[in-house]
Amino acid sequence: MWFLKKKNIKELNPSPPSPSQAVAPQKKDALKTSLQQNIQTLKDTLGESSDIIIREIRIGKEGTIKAGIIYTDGLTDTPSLQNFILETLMLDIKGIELQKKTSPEQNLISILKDVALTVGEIKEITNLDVLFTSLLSGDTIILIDGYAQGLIISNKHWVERGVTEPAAQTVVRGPREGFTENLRVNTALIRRKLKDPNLWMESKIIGTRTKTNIAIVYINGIANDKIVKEVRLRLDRINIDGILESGNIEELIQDSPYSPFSTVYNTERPDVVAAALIEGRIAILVDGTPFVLLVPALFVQFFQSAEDYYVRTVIGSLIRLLRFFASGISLLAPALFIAITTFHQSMLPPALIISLAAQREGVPFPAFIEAVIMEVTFEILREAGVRMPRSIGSAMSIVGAFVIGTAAVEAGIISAMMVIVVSITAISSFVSPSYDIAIAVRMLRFAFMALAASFGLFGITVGLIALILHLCSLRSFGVPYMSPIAPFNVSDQKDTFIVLPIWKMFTRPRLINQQNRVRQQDSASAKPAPTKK
Amino acid sequence: MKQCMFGLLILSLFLTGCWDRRELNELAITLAIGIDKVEDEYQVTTQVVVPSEVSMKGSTGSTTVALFTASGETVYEAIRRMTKDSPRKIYPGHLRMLVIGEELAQEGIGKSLELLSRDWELRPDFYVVVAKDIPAKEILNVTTAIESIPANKMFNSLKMSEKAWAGTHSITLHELIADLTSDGKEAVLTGIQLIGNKEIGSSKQNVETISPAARIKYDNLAVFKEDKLVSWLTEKESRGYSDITNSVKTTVTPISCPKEGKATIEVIQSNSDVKGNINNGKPEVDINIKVEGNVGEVECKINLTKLGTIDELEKIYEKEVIEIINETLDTLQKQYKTDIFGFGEAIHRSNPKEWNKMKENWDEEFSNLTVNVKVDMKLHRTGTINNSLLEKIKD
Amino acid sequence: MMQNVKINSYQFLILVTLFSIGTSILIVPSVLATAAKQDAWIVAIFGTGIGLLVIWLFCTLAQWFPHLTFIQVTEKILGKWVGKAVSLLFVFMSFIYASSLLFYSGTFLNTHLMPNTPMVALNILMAIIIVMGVRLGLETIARSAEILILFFFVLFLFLVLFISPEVKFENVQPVYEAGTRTIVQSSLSFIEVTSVNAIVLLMIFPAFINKFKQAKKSFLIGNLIGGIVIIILTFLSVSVLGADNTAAEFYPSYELAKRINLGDFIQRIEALMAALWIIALYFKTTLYFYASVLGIAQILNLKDYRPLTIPLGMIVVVLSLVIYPNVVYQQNWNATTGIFFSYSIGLFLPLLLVVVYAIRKKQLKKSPESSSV
Amino acid sequence: MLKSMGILLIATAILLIEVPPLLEKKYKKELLVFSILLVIGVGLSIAQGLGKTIPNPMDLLTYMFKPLNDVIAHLSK
Repeated sequence: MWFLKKKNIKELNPSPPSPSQAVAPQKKDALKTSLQQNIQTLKDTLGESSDIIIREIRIGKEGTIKAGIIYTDGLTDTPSLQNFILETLMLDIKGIELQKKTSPEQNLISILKDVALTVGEIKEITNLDVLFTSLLSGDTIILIDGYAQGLIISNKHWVERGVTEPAAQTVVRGPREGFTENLRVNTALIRRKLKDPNLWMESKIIGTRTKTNIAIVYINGIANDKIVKEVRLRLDRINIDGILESGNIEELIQDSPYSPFSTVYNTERPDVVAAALIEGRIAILVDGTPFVLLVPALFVQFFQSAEDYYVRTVIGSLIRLLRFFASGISLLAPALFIAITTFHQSMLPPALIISLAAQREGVPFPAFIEAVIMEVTFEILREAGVRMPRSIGSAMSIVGAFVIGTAAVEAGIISAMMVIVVSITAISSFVSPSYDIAIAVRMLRFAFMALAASFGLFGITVGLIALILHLCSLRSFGVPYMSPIAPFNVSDQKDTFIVLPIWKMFTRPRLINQQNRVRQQDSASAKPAPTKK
Repeated sequence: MKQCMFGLLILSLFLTGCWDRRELNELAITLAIGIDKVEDEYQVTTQVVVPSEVSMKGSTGSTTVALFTASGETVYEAIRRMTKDSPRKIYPGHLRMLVIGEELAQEGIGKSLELLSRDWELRPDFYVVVAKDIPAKEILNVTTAIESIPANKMFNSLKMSEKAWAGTHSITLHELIADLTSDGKEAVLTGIQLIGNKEIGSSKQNVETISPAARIKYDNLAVFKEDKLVSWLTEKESRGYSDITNSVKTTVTPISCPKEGKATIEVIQSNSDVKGNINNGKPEVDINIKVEGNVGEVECKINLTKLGTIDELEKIYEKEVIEIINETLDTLQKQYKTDIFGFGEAIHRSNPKEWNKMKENWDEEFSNLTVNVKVDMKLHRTGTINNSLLEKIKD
Repeated sequence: MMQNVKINSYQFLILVTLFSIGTSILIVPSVLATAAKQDAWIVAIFGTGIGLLVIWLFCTLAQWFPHLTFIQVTEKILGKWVGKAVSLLFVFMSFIYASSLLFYSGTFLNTHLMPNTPMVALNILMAIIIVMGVRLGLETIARSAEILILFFFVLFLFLVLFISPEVKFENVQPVYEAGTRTIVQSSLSFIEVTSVNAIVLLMIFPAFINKFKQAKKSFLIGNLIGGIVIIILTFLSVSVLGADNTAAEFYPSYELAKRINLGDFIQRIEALMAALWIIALYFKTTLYFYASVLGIAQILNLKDYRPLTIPLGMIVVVLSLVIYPNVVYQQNWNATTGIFFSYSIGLFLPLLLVVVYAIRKKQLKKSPESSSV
Repeated sequence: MLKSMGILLIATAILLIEVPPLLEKKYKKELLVFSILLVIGVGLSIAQGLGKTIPNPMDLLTYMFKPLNDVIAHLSK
């Protein structure tokens, strides 16, 4: 079956880099010296796209030199275009003697670049391919007749969301800023937190059509070189037409794509990224999304919230334990309920079994079906709540669940206890700070319910063993997913189930980071000084 | 990897809804079982809860339990035969009480207990009692007040009574089996009686009056030899039994005052230690009882504020309890010749070699056994007042 | 593929512990109490001591060939053909015991939790996760053991804590009534289950463990911890249930869990406690199965053992249904043939290897490549 | 009959999962051993499913160790 699939793909795509063919047949083509020719090429390639503005002007003392200014309307900062480019070219340098071919050294392009244009980032280009990429990402292009070079002036500006509080990972205490859709803003947010010259950012462009900017961010000297190399390698291996969100990248680079568990962490919070970078992790920023990827991601990481480190250590630890507990409930509660009420009735206290039996009188479905009905109903409600406009979404889901639950109980279709169990499960699944783990748990819950319905607690135990085997077999960029629980590591327990005070965390996680492990030299000095008696 | 997960899911889907799955509303939750011997067959009676009647909602006013009876050559057969009558399968996992009819007890209870210790579903932590003068079936056929489920009533009142009254003794199935199988200890069981009109007793009418027409009540201990009921102890002897076997939790004991009248001692802690040893080739048992208590009630003229009075009361208590114990020992050693105290075990523990010699004719040895009893009483408090108000009334 | 797998000595310790506990936790208290009555726990202590000697023998054998599995060692010492034949017997043993353990788990569940479920269904389910574990490799098994042993010990601690109020010291008295002879005799089966059968661990020790010195210590300590668990459990069974009752029960430790009643609140948790037995059985079965699969692959010089897992899994399930026609046969077999079988492979074979090695030492050293591969 | 069909179905699934990677890697010997074992496994499963008696290896062992067993039993008496 497998090889059949592979063959099919090969037949569909006889040569791997095919998607690019249609776009730029003249790829790698250099610019011509004739402006007219260049503009014609541009028009041919871009079609009659209405947002591409091609302005032809004449510059120089007598207006002898033809020049073309090309930009994408809406992506380019029009005021700066007018003030610093058009004005400069058409007015300020009017008096200066500009000649087409005075001498080969006196390159007009260099003059413009070095002397005239009062804008920050200017690059020379000779390549059409680069031209298109820059143009379509919002740069202004200046072409001069007679030169096979052009100038890229970086004055991108478009309407975008400002830095706001992240929606997915909120905290009570902690910074309120979140990443935005703009890669530059995002790198700036990280740079503002880590003013370290060793914070390196490598850029890549991925996606033959989207040309999405991607940055690999890590702290040189802390991040494991092997993992950095691995990340680079995996990103380079990507050959796809479009990257629209970091989720696409995540799927392309993660280790076991079919596992319900994500081996890449994503976050909207700059402080989380900064903390991860200091620990030696590597961040992958993707333009166009506020979600930043972090690798390697470990299982326990999905139970950590930024706030754990900002509140008192006891409270942080308790809350983290609570999260593990809640995930356990969310995974197992309905399964345990099914197993106990349909297989191991002897586990119920005598008073409870009678009251449960009384509730079940007249309920037409077996407990398993009952639970599945309720869980599916809940999942539908939840999904509806997410997709609805925010103002009515949450209200609807709560009211919906309540109405359906109560009505179903009154009608005698569902037993009251089942509604309680499903509600507890639902609430517990919201405790998880990471959406990835919550969704994996929700999915597995049904498998556990099925196991419980056929084999009772034995089924659940077998399921748990299988789940743990699976988790233990996972790796994220070479790091065992379950570390530091398995393989067990004593020193890393400081930030696993409990959170020790920050002055106790004087080493970085061992498996993620092999070099430069010490965070603070002397743990005692970091402690508050003992009071004198 | 994923194939395995996939396979697991497929498999579980195939298997869903099979074999051992039982919904709660398919069970006849049995809280009490009664076993009688009728002619040559076992007659088993089960008291099954009607869940909808117990819950607040949806009760129609009929009784909270239903009784099913079936007979069979073996107990298991009888229980399975019950499905001919009962709409659901008998589920004994929450059994609280096992009532054994007196006739059956006299013939021997061992055979009827065999199933109960073999069955996987039973948890041997329910109480076993013997119905006195009446078939077990009748005991289960009485409605009760406060606790609407009769089995729960029996269970709770035995539990409470054991805690507060030294005369009763709760024995669970595993304790009973341990006693029955042990060489050096014979079994006892608490008796249960039905008082009043049993005709009215089985209807709901019974609990509609303040004073029910029929009620069930615990009685004294039944003494077994091997697995056969031999006789019943009196209340005093039951008390003595509890003292010796270290099963007094709290109780009260009336004692006579130095001069006249009565005082009551509240025992809050009692510890007895039975030690066996061999003295000149003869087995001997030392019983050491340490009691702590309070003065609970004084119905005579004594001056509690004086130091000596407490000592005096302690002495009297010790003397009277030793009397009770000796009386109990006497009855069992001379009259029934059955070692319900576990003296044999005590000797086994201390002198295994000697024990192996006398094991065979232990009953004889037991009846000639020297038992040294020592009671050490410590009174701590006298309640909320010191001297009795009677002092003033008389003046 | 087989060479780059390495587990650390801590993981090995856990595997040894779980292996020693394995089946013993279910049946040993009963077997011991049958013979030694209330002195069963003394037998367990004695057996653990002797068991450590057996483990020490294994370590001695292993240290001469720190990079070879047991199969390769036999081939090296006994020569290619004799070695292969003996290895086949060894593989046969671990395979038979894997299915026998599957039978245990099925019977246990059938007896106490699910009497109406056909044993084949229970065994298939168990076999699925065993095959899954073996396919994922030793590293994954070791790591999951690290996690599951936490569950195991938490449950075990609960069991011990909750049952301790029920302990009656009268039940273990008189101490040492059984006498030395009985104790030595009945410890044979204890040593068999916890230590002698640990010969199958020579399939992973020392070849797949990164530090030999520590691993040797782990082997001994793991066995000791396993022994202590069994000692505690046997003591609790006897002191709570009484010697007669312990002997009469098939699974006294499960009966122990039934007795838990803490303030009428923590009670009726035995079905939850069953996870304890399932975890322990799972790892022991997996290790047996791993040893047999890897053994077959090495005897036939295969490059990868993974393709063999599923077919062998099928065979194990079928065997688990036929090897013991009933529980009485099983008890009988274990008490007679089982002991001889285990001792001849688990004790006499390594002794034989040691002797042969001592004789052929020089010859082997001269040409290390001559007899192997 | 239904059981044998099920077993064959499962065997087919196993073949589909296991064989392609083996072919890809050109593991001929592994494939051979795998096939032999699978045939044995399927055969035994079907025999068991149809209620045929499968020879018990334990009986063989009992037979092998019987002399030893007798000697020991004799000695311990």
